[in-house]
Amino acid sequence: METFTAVLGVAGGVIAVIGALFLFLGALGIYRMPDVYNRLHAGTKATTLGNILTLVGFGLTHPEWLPKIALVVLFVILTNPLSSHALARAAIRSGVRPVAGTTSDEDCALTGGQKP
Amino acid sequence: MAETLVLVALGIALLAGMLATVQLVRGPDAATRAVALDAITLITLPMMVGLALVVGRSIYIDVALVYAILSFLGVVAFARYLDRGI
Amino acid sequence: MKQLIGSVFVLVMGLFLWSLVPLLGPSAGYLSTYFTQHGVADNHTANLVTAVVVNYRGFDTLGEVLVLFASVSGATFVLRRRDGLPTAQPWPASEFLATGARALFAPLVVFGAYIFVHGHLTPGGGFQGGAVVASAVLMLLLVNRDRHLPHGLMTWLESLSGFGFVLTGLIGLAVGGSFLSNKGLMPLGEWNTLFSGGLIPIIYVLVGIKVGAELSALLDVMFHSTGDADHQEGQA
Amino acid sequence: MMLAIDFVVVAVIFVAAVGAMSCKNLVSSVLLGGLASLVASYLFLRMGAPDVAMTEAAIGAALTTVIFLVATRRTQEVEE
Repeated sequence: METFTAVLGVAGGVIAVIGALFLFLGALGIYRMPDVYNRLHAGTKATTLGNILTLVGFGLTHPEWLPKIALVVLFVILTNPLSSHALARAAIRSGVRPVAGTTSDEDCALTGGQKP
Repeated sequence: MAETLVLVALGIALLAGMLATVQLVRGPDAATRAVALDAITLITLPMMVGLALVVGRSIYIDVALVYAILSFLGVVAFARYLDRGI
Repeated sequence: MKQLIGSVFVLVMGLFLWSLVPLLGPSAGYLSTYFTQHGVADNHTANLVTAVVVNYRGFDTLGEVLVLFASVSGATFVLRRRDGLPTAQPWPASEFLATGARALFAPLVVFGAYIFVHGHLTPGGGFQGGAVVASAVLMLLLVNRDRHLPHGLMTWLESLSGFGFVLTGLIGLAVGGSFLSNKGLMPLGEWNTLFSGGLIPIIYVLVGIKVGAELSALLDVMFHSTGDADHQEGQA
Repeated sequence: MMLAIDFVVVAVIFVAAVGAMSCKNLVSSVLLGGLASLVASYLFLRMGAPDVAMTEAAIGAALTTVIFLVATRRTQEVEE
Protein backbone atom coordinates (compact mmCIF):
# COMPACT_ATOMS: atom_id res chain seq x y z
CA MET A 1 0.00 0.00 0.00
CA GLU A 2 2.81 2.37 0.87
CA THR A 3 4.68 1.63 -2.33
CA PHE A 4 1.43 2.19 -4.21
CA THR A 5 1.08 5.66 -2.68
CA ALA A 6 4.73 6.44 -3.44
CA VAL A 7 4.36 5.34 -7.07
CA LEU A 8 1.14 7.36 -7.35
CA GLY A 9 2.97 10.39 -5.97
CA VAL A 10 5.82 10.08 -8.45
CA ALA A 11 3.36 9.58 -11.31
CA GLY A 12 1.45 12.66 -10.16
CA GLY A 13 4.68 14.65 -10.08
CA VAL A 14 5.55 13.58 -13.62
CA ILE A 15 2.04 14.47 -14.85
CA ALA A 16 2.31 17.84 -13.12
CA VAL A 17 5.65 18.55 -14.80
CA ILE A 18 4.21 17.63 -18.19
CA GLY A 19 1.25 19.94 -17.52
CA ALA A 20 3.60 22.74 -16.50
CA LEU A 21 5.46 22.24 -19.78
CA PHE A 22 2.15 22.67 -21.61
CA LEU A 23 1.55 25.86 -19.63
CA PHE A 24 4.97 27.08 -20.69
CA LEU A 25 4.29 26.21 -24.33
CA GLY A 26 1.03 28.16 -24.18
CA ALA A 27 2.77 31.18 -22.75
CA LEU A 28 5.51 30.87 -25.36
CA GLY A 29 2.83 30.81 -28.03
CA ILE A 30 1.33 33.99 -26.59
CA TYR A 31 4.77 35.58 -26.66
CA ARG A 32 5.75 34.52 -30.18
CA MET A 33 2.55 34.48 -32.26
CA PRO A 34 1.86 37.41 -34.56
CA ASP A 35 -1.73 38.48 -33.80
CA VAL A 36 -4.65 38.08 -31.41
CA TYR A 37 -6.28 35.11 -33.11
CA ASN A 38 -3.07 33.08 -33.22
CA ARG A 39 -2.41 33.98 -29.61
CA LEU A 40 -5.90 32.82 -28.66
CA HIS A 41 -5.20 29.53 -30.36
CA ALA A 42 -2.01 28.95 -28.40
CA GLY A 43 -2.95 30.68 -25.19
CA THR A 44 -6.31 29.10 -24.48
CA LYS A 45 -6.04 25.50 -25.65
CA ALA A 46 -2.53 24.73 -24.47
CA THR A 47 -2.96 26.46 -21.13
CA THR A 48 -6.29 24.73 -20.48
CA LEU A 49 -4.73 21.33 -21.08
CA GLY A 50 -1.69 22.27 -19.02
CA ASN A 51 -3.88 23.56 -16.21
CA ILE A 52 -5.93 20.36 -16.06
CA LEU A 53 -2.84 18.11 -16.21
CA THR A 54 -1.01 20.09 -13.55
CA LEU A 55 -3.96 20.11 -11.18
CA VAL A 56 -4.62 16.38 -11.63
CA GLY A 57 -0.93 15.67 -11.07
CA PHE A 58 -0.91 17.73 -7.91
CA GLY A 59 -4.02 15.90 -6.79
CA LEU A 60 -2.37 12.50 -7.32
CA THR A 61 0.51 13.45 -5.04
CA HIS A 62 -2.03 14.07 -2.24
CA PRO A 63 -4.89 11.63 -3.01
CA GLU A 64 -6.95 12.76 0.00
CA TRP A 65 -7.32 16.23 -1.54
CA LEU A 66 -8.38 14.85 -4.90
CA PRO A 67 -12.15 15.65 -4.58
CA LYS A 68 -11.54 19.33 -3.92
CA ILE A 69 -8.99 19.60 -6.72
CA ALA A 70 -11.43 17.77 -9.01
CA LEU A 71 -13.94 20.51 -8.25
CA VAL A 72 -11.43 23.14 -9.41
CA VAL A 73 -10.70 21.11 -12.56
CA LEU A 74 -14.43 20.75 -13.26
CA PHE A 75 -14.89 24.47 -12.91
CA VAL A 76 -12.00 25.19 -15.28
CA ILE A 77 -13.41 22.75 -17.85
CA LEU A 78 -16.82 24.43 -17.59
CA THR A 79 -15.74 28.06 -17.72
CA ASN A 80 -12.62 28.31 -19.80
CA PRO A 81 -14.22 27.61 -23.20
CA LEU A 82 -16.76 30.33 -22.36
CA SER A 83 -14.11 32.97 -21.69
CA SER A 84 -12.03 31.99 -24.74
CA HIS A 85 -15.10 32.16 -26.95
CA ALA A 86 -16.09 35.54 -25.54
CA LEU A 87 -12.56 36.87 -26.09
CA ALA A 88 -12.43 35.69 -29.72
CA ARG A 89 -15.81 37.21 -30.43
CA ALA A 90 -14.79 40.45 -28.75
CA ALA A 91 -11.60 40.61 -30.82
CA ILE A 92 -13.55 40.22 -34.06
CA ARG A 93 -16.21 42.73 -33.09
CA SER A 94 -13.77 45.35 -31.82
CA GLY A 95 -12.24 45.38 -35.30
CA VAL A 96 -8.89 43.66 -34.79
CA ARG A 97 -7.62 42.58 -38.22
CA PRO A 98 -6.00 39.18 -38.65
CA VAL A 99 -2.39 39.33 -39.77
CA ALA A 100 -1.76 38.91 -43.50
CA GLY A 101 -1.67 35.36 -44.82
CA THR A 102 -3.69 33.74 -42.06
CA THR A 103 -7.21 34.26 -43.43
CA SER A 104 -9.29 32.52 -46.04
CA ASP A 105 -12.14 33.98 -48.06
CA GLU A 106 -14.75 32.40 -45.80
CA ASP A 107 -13.21 34.07 -42.74
CA CYS A 108 -13.40 37.43 -44.47
CA ALA A 109 -17.06 36.83 -45.27
CA LEU A 110 -17.65 36.00 -41.58
CA THR A 111 -15.94 39.07 -40.20
CA GLY A 112 -17.32 41.33 -42.90
CA GLY A 113 -13.91 42.68 -43.77
CA GLN A 114 -11.75 42.58 -46.83
CA LYS A 115 -8.86 40.22 -47.15
CA PRO A 116 -5.86 42.08 -45.78
CA MET B 1 10.86 12.63 -5.23
CA ALA B 2 7.26 13.76 -5.62
CA GLU B 3 8.00 16.96 -3.70
CA THR B 4 10.91 17.77 -6.00
CA LEU B 5 8.74 17.20 -9.06
CA VAL B 6 6.06 19.50 -7.62
CA LEU B 7 8.67 22.20 -7.11
CA VAL B 8 9.96 21.74 -10.67
CA ALA B 9 6.40 22.06 -12.00
CA LEU B 10 5.94 25.25 -9.97
CA GLY B 11 9.16 26.67 -11.40
CA ILE B 12 8.13 25.94 -15.00
CA ALA B 13 4.68 27.46 -14.36
CA LEU B 14 6.40 30.54 -12.96
CA LEU B 15 8.49 30.88 -16.14
CA ALA B 16 5.29 30.63 -18.19
CA GLY B 17 3.69 33.33 -16.04
CA MET B 18 6.68 35.60 -16.61
CA LEU B 19 6.45 35.18 -20.40
CA ALA B 20 2.72 35.93 -20.38
CA THR B 21 3.31 38.98 -18.16
CA VAL B 22 5.87 40.32 -20.62
CA GLN B 23 3.34 39.94 -23.41
CA LEU B 24 0.65 41.59 -21.28
CA VAL B 25 2.78 44.66 -20.70
CA ARG B 26 4.09 44.72 -24.29
CA GLY B 27 0.83 43.85 -26.06
CA PRO B 28 -0.06 46.19 -28.89
CA ASP B 29 -3.84 46.21 -28.35
CA ALA B 30 -6.30 45.56 -25.56
CA ALA B 31 -7.48 42.22 -26.95
CA THR B 32 -3.95 40.79 -26.82
CA ARG B 33 -3.65 41.90 -23.24
CA ALA B 34 -6.93 40.20 -22.38
CA VAL B 35 -5.67 36.93 -23.88
CA ALA B 36 -2.49 37.21 -21.84
CA LEU B 37 -4.51 37.90 -18.68
CA ASP B 38 -6.61 34.80 -19.33
CA ALA B 39 -3.43 32.74 -19.64
CA ILE B 40 -1.95 34.23 -16.46
CA THR B 41 -5.13 33.30 -14.62
CA LEU B 42 -4.81 29.71 -15.77
CA ILE B 43 -1.13 29.65 -14.76
CA THR B 44 -1.64 31.14 -11.30
CA LEU B 45 -4.35 28.63 -10.43
CA PRO B 46 -1.97 25.59 -10.37
CA MET B 47 0.57 27.75 -8.56
CA MET B 48 -1.92 28.33 -5.76
CA VAL B 49 -2.76 24.64 -5.53
CA GLY B 50 0.97 23.83 -5.58
CA LEU B 51 1.49 26.29 -2.75
CA ALA B 52 -1.20 24.43 -0.82
CA LEU B 53 0.73 21.19 -1.43
CA VAL B 54 4.06 22.67 -0.36
CA VAL B 55 2.65 24.30 2.77
CA GLY B 56 0.44 21.31 3.46
CA ARG B 57 -2.85 23.12 4.09
CA SER B 58 -5.85 21.91 2.11
CA ILE B 59 -7.91 25.01 2.88
CA TYR B 60 -5.85 27.01 0.39
CA ILE B 61 -7.67 25.14 -2.39
CA ASP B 62 -10.85 27.02 -1.42
CA VAL B 63 -9.04 30.24 -2.23
CA ALA B 64 -7.98 28.77 -5.58
CA LEU B 65 -11.62 27.95 -6.34
CA VAL B 66 -12.81 31.49 -5.56
CA TYR B 67 -9.90 32.80 -7.62
CA ALA B 68 -10.93 30.64 -10.60
CA ILE B 69 -14.53 31.87 -10.47
CA LEU B 70 -13.75 35.56 -10.11
CA SER B 71 -10.89 35.79 -12.59
CA PHE B 72 -13.11 34.06 -15.15
CA LEU B 73 -15.72 36.74 -14.53
CA GLY B 74 -13.09 39.46 -14.95
CA VAL B 75 -12.03 38.09 -18.33
CA VAL B 76 -15.64 37.76 -19.49
CA ALA B 77 -16.35 41.33 -18.35
CA PHE B 78 -13.37 42.52 -20.34
CA ALA B 79 -14.53 40.62 -23.41
CA ARG B 80 -18.01 42.08 -23.09
CA TYR B 81 -16.48 45.55 -22.83
CA LEU B 82 -14.60 45.09 -26.11
CA ASP B 83 -17.80 43.58 -27.50
CA ARG B 84 -19.70 46.80 -26.64
CA GLY B 85 -22.01 44.69 -24.46
CA ILE B 86 -21.79 46.63 -21.19
CA MET C 1 5.35 64.88 -14.78
CA LYS C 2 2.39 63.32 -13.06
CA GLN C 3 3.38 59.94 -14.43
CA LEU C 4 6.95 60.44 -13.23
CA ILE C 5 5.81 61.23 -9.68
CA GLY C 6 3.48 58.25 -9.78
CA SER C 7 6.21 55.94 -11.03
CA VAL C 8 8.59 57.11 -8.30
CA PHE C 9 5.87 56.48 -5.73
CA VAL C 10 5.28 52.99 -7.12
CA LEU C 11 9.05 52.39 -7.08
CA VAL C 12 9.32 53.33 -3.40
CA MET C 13 6.34 51.15 -2.52
CA GLY C 14 7.82 48.29 -4.56
CA LEU C 15 11.15 48.53 -2.74
CA PHE C 16 9.27 48.49 0.54
CA LEU C 17 7.36 45.39 -0.52
CA TRP C 18 10.62 43.81 -1.74
CA SER C 19 12.27 44.34 1.62
CA LEU C 20 9.31 42.65 3.30
CA VAL C 21 9.64 39.40 1.35
CA PRO C 22 12.25 37.69 3.59
CA LEU C 23 10.12 38.51 6.63
CA LEU C 24 7.24 36.28 5.54
CA GLY C 25 6.42 34.49 8.73
CA PRO C 26 4.66 34.84 12.04
CA SER C 27 5.14 37.90 14.17
CA ALA C 28 4.16 38.11 17.82
CA GLY C 29 2.57 41.00 19.69
CA TYR C 30 0.58 41.02 22.91
CA LEU C 31 -2.85 40.87 21.28
CA SER C 32 -1.91 38.33 18.61
CA THR C 33 -0.43 36.11 21.29
CA TYR C 34 -3.65 36.40 23.30
CA PHE C 35 -5.84 35.64 20.30
CA THR C 36 -3.82 32.61 19.26
CA GLN C 37 -3.79 31.21 22.79
CA HIS C 38 -7.37 31.89 23.87
CA GLY C 39 -9.33 32.33 20.63
CA VAL C 40 -10.19 28.70 20.00
CA ALA C 41 -11.01 28.01 23.65
CA ASP C 42 -13.23 31.10 23.85
CA ASN C 43 -15.22 30.58 20.68
CA HIS C 44 -14.68 27.01 19.38
CA THR C 45 -14.08 28.30 15.85
CA ALA C 46 -11.66 26.44 13.60
CA ASN C 47 -10.85 29.60 11.63
CA LEU C 48 -9.33 31.99 14.14
CA VAL C 49 -9.62 34.98 11.81
CA THR C 50 -13.40 34.68 11.97
CA ALA C 51 -13.31 34.71 15.77
CA VAL C 52 -11.27 37.91 15.66
CA VAL C 53 -13.40 39.60 13.00
CA VAL C 54 -16.84 38.69 14.33
CA ASN C 55 -16.31 38.39 18.07
CA TYR C 56 -13.29 40.31 19.34
CA ARG C 57 -13.67 42.99 16.67
CA GLY C 58 -17.39 42.53 16.04
CA PHE C 59 -18.17 46.20 16.56
CA ASP C 60 -15.67 47.11 13.81
CA THR C 61 -17.40 44.66 11.48
CA LEU C 62 -20.71 46.38 12.15
CA GLY C 63 -19.01 49.65 11.25
CA GLU C 64 -17.62 48.18 8.02
CA VAL C 65 -21.05 46.95 7.01
CA LEU C 66 -22.43 50.44 7.69
CA VAL C 67 -19.66 52.02 5.59
CA LEU C 68 -20.53 49.71 2.70
CA PHE C 69 -24.22 50.57 3.10
CA ALA C 70 -23.46 54.30 3.10
CA SER C 71 -21.28 54.10 -0.01
CA VAL C 72 -23.81 52.01 -1.92
CA SER C 73 -26.65 54.37 -1.03
CA GLY C 74 -24.49 57.33 -2.08
CA ALA C 75 -23.70 55.73 -5.42
CA THR C 76 -27.36 54.88 -5.94
CA PHE C 77 -28.40 58.43 -5.11
CA VAL C 78 -25.94 59.90 -7.62
CA LEU C 79 -26.36 57.39 -10.43
CA ARG C 80 -30.12 56.77 -10.56
CA ARG C 81 -31.59 59.40 -12.86
CA ARG C 82 -34.85 59.03 -14.68
CA ASP C 83 -34.26 62.01 -16.97
CA GLY C 84 -30.83 60.94 -18.22
CA LEU C 85 -29.80 60.57 -21.82
CA PRO C 86 -30.60 57.23 -23.43
CA THR C 87 -27.47 55.11 -23.71
CA ALA C 88 -26.41 53.21 -26.78
CA GLN C 89 -28.13 49.87 -27.27
CA PRO C 90 -25.72 47.14 -26.14
CA TRP C 91 -24.73 44.42 -28.53
CA PRO C 92 -26.26 41.09 -27.55
CA ALA C 93 -24.13 38.29 -26.15
CA SER C 94 -23.74 35.07 -28.08
CA GLU C 95 -26.05 32.15 -27.38
CA PHE C 96 -23.14 30.15 -25.97
CA LEU C 97 -22.27 32.79 -23.39
CA ALA C 98 -25.92 33.37 -22.44
CA THR C 99 -26.55 29.66 -21.87
CA GLY C 100 -23.33 29.30 -19.91
CA ALA C 101 -24.22 32.23 -17.69
CA ARG C 102 -27.67 30.82 -16.98
CA ALA C 103 -26.17 27.42 -16.18
CA LEU C 104 -23.50 28.85 -13.86
CA PHE C 105 -25.79 31.23 -11.94
CA ALA C 106 -27.19 28.73 -9.44
CA PRO C 107 -23.84 26.98 -8.70
CA LEU C 108 -22.21 30.36 -8.06
CA VAL C 109 -24.94 31.41 -5.61
CA VAL C 110 -24.66 28.07 -3.83
CA PHE C 111 -20.89 28.39 -3.67
CA GLY C 112 -21.14 31.90 -2.20
CA ALA C 113 -23.60 30.61 0.37
CA TYR C 114 -21.17 27.78 1.16
CA ILE C 115 -18.41 30.33 1.77
CA PHE C 116 -20.39 32.42 4.22
CA VAL C 117 -22.06 29.50 5.99
CA HIS C 118 -18.66 27.86 6.53
CA GLY C 119 -16.98 31.12 7.48
CA HIS C 120 -15.99 29.80 10.90
CA LEU C 121 -14.46 26.60 9.47
CA THR C 122 -12.69 27.54 6.24
CA PRO C 123 -11.18 30.81 5.00
CA GLY C 124 -13.66 33.37 3.80
CA GLY C 125 -16.79 34.66 5.39
CA GLY C 126 -19.57 37.15 4.97
CA PHE C 127 -17.74 39.65 2.82
CA GLN C 128 -16.13 37.13 0.47
CA GLY C 129 -19.27 35.03 0.17
CA GLY C 130 -21.34 38.14 -0.48
CA ALA C 131 -18.91 39.15 -3.22
CA VAL C 132 -19.24 35.72 -4.86
CA VAL C 133 -23.06 35.95 -4.73
CA ALA C 134 -22.85 39.42 -6.27
CA SER C 135 -20.57 38.08 -8.97
CA ALA C 136 -23.28 35.56 -9.90
CA VAL C 137 -25.65 38.49 -10.40
CA LEU C 138 -22.89 40.28 -12.31
CA MET C 139 -22.69 37.36 -14.70
CA LEU C 140 -26.38 37.69 -15.63
CA LEU C 141 -25.93 41.45 -16.07
CA LEU C 142 -22.88 40.94 -18.29
CA VAL C 143 -24.90 38.78 -20.64
CA ASN C 144 -27.97 40.98 -20.73
CA ARG C 145 -27.57 44.57 -19.57
CA ASP C 146 -31.28 45.28 -19.53
CA ARG C 147 -32.09 42.69 -16.91
CA HIS C 148 -33.47 44.30 -13.75
CA LEU C 149 -33.08 43.00 -10.23
CA PRO C 150 -36.15 42.78 -7.98
CA HIS C 151 -35.58 45.96 -6.00
CA GLY C 152 -38.17 45.27 -3.31
CA LEU C 153 -36.64 41.89 -2.50
CA MET C 154 -33.14 43.39 -2.36
CA THR C 155 -34.27 46.13 0.00
CA TRP C 156 -36.00 43.66 2.29
CA LEU C 157 -33.04 41.28 2.38
CA GLU C 158 -30.62 44.09 3.07
CA SER C 159 -32.70 45.77 5.78
CA LEU C 160 -33.66 42.56 7.54
CA SER C 161 -30.11 41.23 7.66
CA GLY C 162 -28.76 44.54 8.97
CA PHE C 163 -31.51 44.62 11.58
CA GLY C 164 -30.70 41.05 12.52
CA PHE C 165 -27.03 41.92 13.05
CA VAL C 166 -27.87 44.75 15.47
CA LEU C 167 -30.54 42.63 17.16
CA THR C 168 -28.02 39.81 17.73
CA GLY C 169 -25.66 42.33 19.28
CA LEU C 170 -28.39 43.65 21.57
CA ILE C 171 -29.38 40.14 22.64
CA GLY C 172 -25.72 39.55 23.47
CA LEU C 173 -25.79 42.74 25.52
CA ALA C 174 -28.85 41.51 27.44
CA VAL C 175 -27.70 37.93 28.01
CA GLY C 176 -23.90 38.01 28.02
CA GLY C 177 -23.25 41.46 29.42
CA SER C 178 -21.58 43.10 26.42
CA PHE C 179 -22.58 44.05 22.86
CA LEU C 180 -22.18 41.09 20.47
CA SER C 181 -21.19 38.85 23.38
CA ASN C 182 -20.82 35.19 22.42
CA LYS C 183 -21.47 33.81 25.89
CA GLY C 184 -24.62 32.26 27.24
CA LEU C 185 -27.13 32.53 24.43
CA MET C 186 -26.03 29.73 22.09
CA PRO C 187 -24.04 26.60 22.96
CA LEU C 188 -20.51 26.83 21.63
CA GLY C 189 -20.73 23.35 20.16
CA GLU C 190 -17.99 20.97 19.21
CA TRP C 191 -14.85 22.36 17.61
CA ASN C 192 -14.62 22.08 13.80
CA THR C 193 -18.24 21.12 13.15
CA LEU C 194 -20.84 23.16 11.28
CA PHE C 195 -22.85 23.97 14.42
CA SER C 196 -20.09 25.48 16.50
CA GLY C 197 -18.92 28.91 17.46
CA GLY C 198 -22.14 30.11 19.10
CA LEU C 199 -23.45 33.26 17.43
CA ILE C 200 -20.57 33.65 14.99
CA PRO C 201 -22.05 31.63 12.06
CA ILE C 202 -25.41 33.40 12.43
CA ILE C 203 -23.78 36.83 12.28
CA TYR C 204 -21.64 35.84 9.31
CA VAL C 205 -24.66 34.53 7.40
CA LEU C 206 -26.43 37.84 8.03
CA VAL C 207 -23.35 39.78 6.91
CA GLY C 208 -23.12 37.61 3.78
CA ILE C 209 -26.74 38.23 2.80
CA LYS C 210 -26.36 41.95 3.45
CA VAL C 211 -23.11 42.34 1.49
CA GLY C 212 -24.44 40.23 -1.40
CA ALA C 213 -27.62 42.31 -1.67
CA GLU C 214 -25.72 45.59 -1.42
CA LEU C 215 -23.07 44.72 -4.01
CA SER C 216 -25.74 43.35 -6.37
CA ALA C 217 -27.71 46.58 -6.01
CA LEU C 218 -24.55 48.60 -6.70
CA LEU C 219 -23.81 46.61 -9.87
CA ASP C 220 -27.44 46.96 -10.97
CA VAL C 221 -27.28 50.73 -10.56
CA MET C 222 -23.92 50.95 -12.35
CA PHE C 223 -25.15 48.94 -15.32
CA HIS C 224 -28.38 50.92 -15.67
CA SER C 225 -26.92 54.37 -15.13
CA THR C 226 -27.53 56.81 -17.95
CA GLY C 227 -25.75 59.87 -19.24
CA ASP C 228 -26.09 63.12 -17.35
CA ALA C 229 -28.08 65.64 -19.42
CA ASP C 230 -26.86 68.72 -17.47
CA HIS C 231 -23.24 67.71 -17.84
CA GLN C 232 -23.70 67.26 -21.60
CA GLU C 233 -25.12 70.78 -22.03
CA GLY C 234 -22.42 72.31 -19.86
CA GLN C 235 -19.70 70.70 -21.93
CA ALA C 236 -21.25 71.71 -25.25
CA MET D 1 12.79 27.74 -4.34
CA MET D 2 9.60 29.19 -2.85
CA LEU D 3 11.51 32.34 -1.89
CA ALA D 4 12.71 32.76 -5.48
CA ILE D 5 9.10 32.45 -6.64
CA ASP D 6 8.14 35.14 -4.11
CA PHE D 7 10.70 37.56 -5.50
CA VAL D 8 9.53 37.00 -9.07
CA VAL D 9 5.89 37.49 -8.01
CA VAL D 10 6.74 40.78 -6.33
CA ALA D 11 8.56 41.81 -9.50
CA VAL D 12 5.43 40.98 -11.53
CA ILE D 13 3.29 43.14 -9.23
CA PHE D 14 5.83 45.94 -9.64
CA VAL D 15 5.86 45.70 -13.45
CA ALA D 16 2.04 45.59 -13.56
CA ALA D 17 1.73 48.65 -11.31
CA VAL D 18 4.23 50.70 -13.32
CA GLY D 19 2.51 49.60 -16.53
CA ALA D 20 -0.89 50.64 -15.15
CA MET D 21 0.56 54.04 -14.26
CA SER D 22 2.26 54.68 -17.58
CA CYS D 23 -0.27 53.18 -20.00
CA LYS D 24 -2.04 55.67 -22.26
CA ASN D 25 -5.01 53.41 -22.96
CA LEU D 26 -7.46 53.52 -20.03
CA VAL D 27 -8.74 49.99 -20.57
CA SER D 28 -5.24 48.54 -20.58
CA SER D 29 -4.57 50.35 -17.32
CA VAL D 30 -7.61 48.69 -15.78
CA LEU D 31 -6.36 45.34 -17.03
CA LEU D 32 -2.88 45.83 -15.60
CA GLY D 33 -4.41 46.86 -12.28
CA GLY D 34 -6.45 43.67 -12.34
CA LEU D 35 -3.26 41.69 -12.93
CA ALA D 36 -1.61 43.36 -9.93
CA SER D 37 -4.61 42.40 -7.77
CA LEU D 38 -4.63 38.81 -8.98
CA VAL D 39 -0.93 38.32 -8.28
CA ALA D 40 -1.17 40.12 -4.93
CA SER D 41 -3.78 37.50 -4.03
CA TYR D 42 -1.15 34.78 -4.54
CA LEU D 43 1.29 36.74 -2.41
CA PHE D 44 -1.22 37.06 0.44
CA LEU D 45 -1.78 33.32 0.27
CA ARG D 46 1.98 32.81 0.47
CA MET D 47 2.09 35.01 3.56
CA GLY D 48 -0.38 32.64 5.21
CA ALA D 49 -3.49 34.84 5.05
CA PRO D 50 -6.11 32.91 3.05
CA ASP D 51 -8.93 35.21 4.18
CA VAL D 52 -7.14 38.30 2.89
CA ALA D 53 -6.22 36.47 -0.32
CA MET D 54 -9.87 35.58 -0.90
CA THR D 55 -10.96 39.16 -0.29
CA GLU D 56 -8.32 40.46 -2.66
CA ALA D 57 -9.39 38.02 -5.37
CA ALA D 58 -13.07 38.85 -4.89
CA ILE D 59 -12.98 42.61 -4.51
CA GLY D 60 -9.72 43.64 -6.18
CA ALA D 61 -9.67 41.39 -9.20
CA ALA D 62 -13.31 41.01 -10.17
CA LEU D 63 -15.65 43.65 -8.80
CA THR D 64 -13.29 46.65 -8.98
CA THR D 65 -12.25 45.76 -12.53
CA VAL D 66 -15.86 45.45 -13.63
CA ILE D 67 -16.88 48.71 -11.95
CA PHE D 68 -13.96 50.52 -13.62
CA LEU D 69 -14.90 49.06 -17.00
CA VAL D 70 -18.56 50.06 -16.66
CA ALA D 71 -17.59 53.56 -15.54
CA THR D 72 -15.22 53.91 -18.52
CA ARG D 73 -17.95 52.82 -20.93
CA ARG D 74 -20.50 55.23 -19.44
CA THR D 75 -18.15 58.22 -19.63
CA GLN D 76 -17.31 57.30 -23.22
CA GLU D 77 -21.01 57.22 -24.09
CA VAL D 78 -21.51 60.68 -22.60
CA GLU D 79 -18.47 62.09 -24.42
CA GLU D 80 -19.73 60.69 -27.70
